[in-house]
Amino acid sequence: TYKNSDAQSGSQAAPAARTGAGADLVDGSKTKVALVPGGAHPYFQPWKTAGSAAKKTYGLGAVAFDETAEWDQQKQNNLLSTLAARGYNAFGVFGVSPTDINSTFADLKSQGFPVASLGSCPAGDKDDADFCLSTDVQLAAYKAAKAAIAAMGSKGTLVHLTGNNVDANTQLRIKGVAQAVKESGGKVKLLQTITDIDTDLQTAQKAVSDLMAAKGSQITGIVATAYNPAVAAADVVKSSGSKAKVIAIDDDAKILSGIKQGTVTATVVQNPVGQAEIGTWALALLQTKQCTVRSPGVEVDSGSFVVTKANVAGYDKARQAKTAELKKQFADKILTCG
Amino acid sequence: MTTSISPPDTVPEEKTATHRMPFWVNQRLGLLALVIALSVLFGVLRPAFLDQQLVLFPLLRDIATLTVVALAQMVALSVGHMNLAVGRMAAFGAMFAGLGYDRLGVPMQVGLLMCLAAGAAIGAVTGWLIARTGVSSFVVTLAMDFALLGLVSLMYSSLTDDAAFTTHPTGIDALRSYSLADICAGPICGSPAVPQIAQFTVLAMLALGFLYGCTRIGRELLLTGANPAAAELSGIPTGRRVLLAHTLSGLLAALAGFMAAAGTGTFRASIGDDFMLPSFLGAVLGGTLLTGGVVSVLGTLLGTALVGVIRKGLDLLGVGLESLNIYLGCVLLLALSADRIRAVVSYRKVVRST
Amino acid sequence: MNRLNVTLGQGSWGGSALRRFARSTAAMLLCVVVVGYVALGIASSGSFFEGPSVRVFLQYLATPILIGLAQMVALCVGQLNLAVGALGGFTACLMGVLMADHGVPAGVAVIVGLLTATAIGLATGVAIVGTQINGFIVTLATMTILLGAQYRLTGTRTVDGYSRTLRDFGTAAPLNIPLVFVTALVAAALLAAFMYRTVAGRRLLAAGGNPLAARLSGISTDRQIVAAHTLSGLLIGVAAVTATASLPGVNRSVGGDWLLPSFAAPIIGGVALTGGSIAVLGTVLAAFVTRLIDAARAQFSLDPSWVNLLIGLVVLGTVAGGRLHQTRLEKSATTDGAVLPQTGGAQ
Amino acid sequence: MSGTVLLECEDLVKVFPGVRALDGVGLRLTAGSVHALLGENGAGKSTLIKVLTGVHSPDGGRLTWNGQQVHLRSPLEATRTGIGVVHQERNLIPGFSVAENITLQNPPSHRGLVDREAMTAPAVACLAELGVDLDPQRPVRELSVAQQQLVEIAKALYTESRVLLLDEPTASLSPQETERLFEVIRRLAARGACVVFVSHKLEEVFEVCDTVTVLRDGKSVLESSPLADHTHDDIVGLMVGRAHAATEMRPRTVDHTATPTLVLDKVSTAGGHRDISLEVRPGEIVGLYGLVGAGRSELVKAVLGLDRITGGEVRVHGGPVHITSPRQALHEYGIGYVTENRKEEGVFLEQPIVRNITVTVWKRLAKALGFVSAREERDVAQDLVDRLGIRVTGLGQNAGELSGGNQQKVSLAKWLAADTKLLVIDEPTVGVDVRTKRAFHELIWDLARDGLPILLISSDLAEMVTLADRIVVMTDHRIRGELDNDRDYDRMSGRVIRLIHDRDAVRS
Ligand SMILES: Nc1ncnc2c1ncn2[C@@H]1O[C@H](COP(=O)(O)OP(=O)(O)OP(=O)(O)O)[C@@H](O)[C@H]1O
Ligand SMILES: Nc1ncnc2c1ncn2[C@@H]1O[C@H](COP(=O)(O)OP(=O)(O)OP(=O)(O)O)[C@@H](O)[C@H]1O
Ligand SMILES: [Mg+2]
Ligand SMILES: [Mg+2]
Repeated sequence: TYKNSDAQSGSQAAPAARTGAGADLVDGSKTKVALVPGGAHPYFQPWKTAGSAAKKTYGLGAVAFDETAEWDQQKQNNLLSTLAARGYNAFGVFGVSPTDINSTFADLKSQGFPVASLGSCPAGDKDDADFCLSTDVQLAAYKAAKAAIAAMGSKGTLVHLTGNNVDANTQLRIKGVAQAVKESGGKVKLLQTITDIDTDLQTAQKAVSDLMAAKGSQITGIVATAYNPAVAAADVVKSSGSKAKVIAIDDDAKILSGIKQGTVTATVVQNPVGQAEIGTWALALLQTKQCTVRSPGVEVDSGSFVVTKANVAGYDKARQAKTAELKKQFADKILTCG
Repeated sequence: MTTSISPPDTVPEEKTATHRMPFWVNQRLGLLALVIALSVLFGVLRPAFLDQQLVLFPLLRDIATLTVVALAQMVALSVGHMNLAVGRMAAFGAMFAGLGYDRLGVPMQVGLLMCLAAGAAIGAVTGWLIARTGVSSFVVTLAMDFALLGLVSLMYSSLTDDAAFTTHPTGIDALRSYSLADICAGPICGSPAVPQIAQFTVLAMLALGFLYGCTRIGRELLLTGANPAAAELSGIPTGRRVLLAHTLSGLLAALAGFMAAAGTGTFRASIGDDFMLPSFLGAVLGGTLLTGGVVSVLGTLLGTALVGVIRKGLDLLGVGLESLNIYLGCVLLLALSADRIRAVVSYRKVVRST
Repeated sequence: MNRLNVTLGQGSWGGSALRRFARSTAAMLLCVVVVGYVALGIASSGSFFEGPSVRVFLQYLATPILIGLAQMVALCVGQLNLAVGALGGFTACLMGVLMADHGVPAGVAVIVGLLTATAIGLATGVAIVGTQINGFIVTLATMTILLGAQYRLTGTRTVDGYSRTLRDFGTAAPLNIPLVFVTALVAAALLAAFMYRTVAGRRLLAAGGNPLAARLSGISTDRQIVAAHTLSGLLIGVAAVTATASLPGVNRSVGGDWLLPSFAAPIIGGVALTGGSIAVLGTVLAAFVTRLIDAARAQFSLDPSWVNLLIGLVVLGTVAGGRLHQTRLEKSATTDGAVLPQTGGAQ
Repeated sequence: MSGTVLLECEDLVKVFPGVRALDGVGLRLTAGSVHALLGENGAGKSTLIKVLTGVHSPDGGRLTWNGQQVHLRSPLEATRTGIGVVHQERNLIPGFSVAENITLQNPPSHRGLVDREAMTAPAVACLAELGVDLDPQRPVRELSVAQQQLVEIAKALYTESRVLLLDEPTASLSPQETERLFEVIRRLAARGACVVFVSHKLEEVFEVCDTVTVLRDGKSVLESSPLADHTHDDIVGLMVGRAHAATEMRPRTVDHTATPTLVLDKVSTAGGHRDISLEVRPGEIVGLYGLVGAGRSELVKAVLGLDRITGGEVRVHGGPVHITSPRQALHEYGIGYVTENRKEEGVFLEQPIVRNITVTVWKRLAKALGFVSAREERDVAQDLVDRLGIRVTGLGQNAGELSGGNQQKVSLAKWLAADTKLLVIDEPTVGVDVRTKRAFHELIWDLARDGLPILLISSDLAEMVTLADRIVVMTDHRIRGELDNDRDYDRMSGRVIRLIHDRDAVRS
């Protein structure tokens, strides 16, 4: 079986507020943090609560969650500058377009705002944000594919369902799945990668139904690395009576209920709570000039976990532990506080 | 032709003194008033609205790009056609610029020219098909949209790793972030609110304004749109005009694609994804008729600006996504209804004064 | 395509119904559908003709047919309805939320949904007529508002777990003919009957064909615009019901991809953007054609980029080839020559 | 019954931006009479009719029906009240059948379902009353202009109104159809209806009407007066506001030795024409006369490449040609074509007058970069507007806002502005008032005098006799004969009618 990245680090749950000396936020009342996702998506919903929790915990001036970017880079850029005009002075951003977001980060940085890339890192080797706290997209897809292959009994035919083909993150997901399939040494065949079906639920359902009608008998596993395809796949597989295993991504309520009912075999969850919580805290430290980043542009893995019916009740503990560990990592290794 | 007919003496004097609607009946003026009124309203509610660097600059940059998009649609509408492939033509054009920068290392201007040429070429192909076959422009441009959608993403996925050309030629970052204030110093020449990239918009508007306002070809485009049968019988080469309109539409779409790419950072396949609705909205709000024959270059700018201002204002008010679109739609409807009332009132006034 | 509307050669006028059909868009689409279906069947070595495949094929025809018809009704009075997807999505979410969150019984929720969609259509029509603002802008604004409302209703979650009966209706397929597809066909048949047979339907068409003439003949064009939007709303409501019934749940993405298909089906089916024409059969067949492409994509495991490229090229090719072929025919056979470009915008 | 006042209006006012189209008009319509409504182009006749039928709401004045004041808020109310109308512009639903168009106002229906069977009989009856033989199932878009006009009239007959308003119903009809219409009008009047008849052909007016109202500049200068009290010249004087002086046209000779500019040699077309031979020489006006639907318009359309020529030869300037489009005809051979269908093919309704007129001269006016000076353009347009007396509120006014006759003038004006080597004019003076018609004739005449060959199609025999050098008579897509015009109306009309009747004789 596959190990969760945090498996070693026990399960202490408390979101520790006081770790490493000097990394305690002294006065965050002037800090206004904006958490800006790419658009509306279930993945970001934990940011909202985690952000307001962090505001309370650290006594920040304000934490805003604004999803009005609607998956358009230009809109997101505008939104960020509007937020700056409204007085926000630290930004945690999920870039709509990973190839463009560095320019946006550079703009914000040039105006003196600390910036964190949350949830995904800019494409390429360069990162103009102060730090990037995210799940490695490719790794998450790789893990999902690994989980699928394991559920399929390490042999059979796999299908990968995903979103917008010309998005850098999609390309990473495709690579991740391909890598896992390659590692199976030919026993698992990747039948098809279906892209561009995350636009809406009906499109996804139609594509999966057509696929099952045409090739249903061969397919033994489905990896869905986008939301709508995952929901659709779970439903279609069940109603068509196929034996294929469905591996989803993220932990929206609909998918968790699928796991509980058995229509979804497993899902790879990431750590959006941790991203928002730690991101907000670190941004506040940077904004108040209390700390600096040791090597600007550093990329930190926020963790990813395979959730199955067996651990669906308790996976959140593991995630909280990872979050606590992240905080320590930031205090000790990433930030220099003086 | 030597006949002279004595001017009919029963016709009242004003007949020759050309009677014109008073200036305040003009629709453009209504739009301008709306844009200003809304800006003032938002400025009062949130003084930050007038922040030149953080609010006005990005707002104007956005408007500049979308205006070019809307102009691309306007040109197609002028001959009574539609261009459903504006967005994809933008992506197609931008791809060539990106290709030039990334693979051939050409300077910025050359890349821009490649981009424009590619857009014009694809527009010309579209126009040629429509003119030659007489099939509805809706169907042809829709098919073209699909073809380009496929082609562009195939090209990007075969040429690049993350579906984008990331090379920045010198000068493009300046385009992205410079305002008039950066180009020359002093308050005379420019404010930091006016983005440098707006130069393309101004150029496009001037060129189109000249084309439609002053030239034979522009007039022929409009008449082709107004009544193709009558235009053909009046000796207008309607086929060539249709071809020209689509070529121009493609060219402008490509320009918009370039501007969008320069504005956000890289040349990628998703450029232009969201161009279609704004393209129609800007043009139609500005007074361009969907049925062809009437265009307004200035109106297109104002129409685009109206939507931009409303959106920006709502953003500044901190309206969340759960309400943003609701308000956006409502404000738009209310604003236009107000303008409608103004139009009706002014019409009545003219009638009464007759 | 538009030359069909212009002239038919001299010759016998009577008894030419068959010939007219043979030359019509619908006939061409019918050929494409039959040829495409058979080709797919052969390519799949017969499995495409089997029950489950047929069922899946038909299942997803309901939505494109219904939204295509909804758009067609708006087009026939010379209007565009940009709110097709938003209204459908909103109605679907409304019904989902009513059932899942408020425990409203399925029957009631469906009726509320249909009524809401119809009422919103009515309101749109009234707004267009009342404000005299271009219908394009008004429906764009309603679209924006409805998108917002849909998000407000559901947020980012997927609403599910509603009525079993409704879900059963959505997936039931006696003799492998899905009920939702039957619903769409019934709606199409009713609409055709309404348009061709009833006075109200003829009024709609008259108002679209020549608004001034209709007005002079005592037909209120304003009322027809309102009626068309209302009817359009009702059809979208039906589409929303079938979608809610057959989807695993409803979320804010529902309806997101309806706009373009809603135009594509009627326009490929032979409806003019300028109003006054309808083509129920054409619209249905055009929906079949687009569905065939989906099926082919799954059958041949095609990369979507290639599919898009090929669709585009094939359509452009047929358009060009078909027209050139026709011109050649005209040079040698009994039809007329050059045709004046048709009047009317946005063709 | 006869003698009772059905509809009366006093002091009607209707204002459009820039014009007072009606400025205090009075009218009294009595049962059993045929009432002429006369006036120059743009005098306000159509506007009055539109006000009387609820299309426009008046800005002032009173309307009484059978002694009671009424407000007609919509065409439907007018129909219900008992007012039927044929508007000046054809207003049919192109995709609907003849029968459906005729019964549009009140389709036979049963519980909301239209009854197509029940539609045919009354439609055929209405058409038969006009002596028209049309397939009631044919879509009207396939009909010729004149046939559509007849369908319009049949549509008005279908409503069986007490007051029937006919706005230039005869404009595109030939004398034969007109005569049939008059019979119908007389029959209606005898039955106690009141028919209002608008026409610019005064002979017709004197033939059928008994009372007259004359409008000038939106005012009634003569109100419901017996027609018998007035002479032709009186009426014209009232309309124009001064004595109408007819000038002699300067003599014109045709050089019969010159090569003909246009020759049709045994041409047959896909439209059904057979063995059509025709010549037009420089400076010659050749008239092409025929009854409605004879195929004259179709013939020239075929020559211009809009229909296929299946046999014979077309020669232009001596050489055989194959014309594929009107544009090629214009640019390569200098053939201008003034269409009979001004609404669909003639004017750009939603475009300003200045553009409508100058569309053919932009090429000439254009300077570097295709720049067309707005001033020069206006000068050209203004010149023509003045010469033809087109009644506009400004050159920027949309052509669609003009009165019918003025639109016709605009449609012709652009060809007068253009430099053509051959002009084909189809029904040039449809709906044009007496004075302007005269001016048109002089213009056409002088164009020919200056050496322009002109092919004139007209259903107005008087016009033919006035202008043409030779009259070619066509019926049923065949040429029946050719007559040298001696400019004597009575003799010529007799000969023309005989030629047409020969066909009937042959047939029966
Ligand atoms: N919709 C309109 N908008 C503006 N002006 C109009 C409109 N309709 C008519 N007019 C003006 O009203 C005046 C009267 O026009 P009307 O059509 O009644 O003339 P008419 O007597 O019928 O002339 P004709 O013999 O040419 O048909 C004209 O000056 C015309 O330009
Ligand atoms: N667009 C069309 N489609 C089908 N048939 C047509 C069309 N236009 C004309 N016709 C038919 O062609 C015949 C000749 O019409 P055409 O217009 O040439 O007659 P015409 O001699 O000019 O008479 P008029 O114009 O006075 O009616 C008519 O019987 C008419 O029904
Ligand atoms: Mg008139
Ligand atoms: Mg004719």
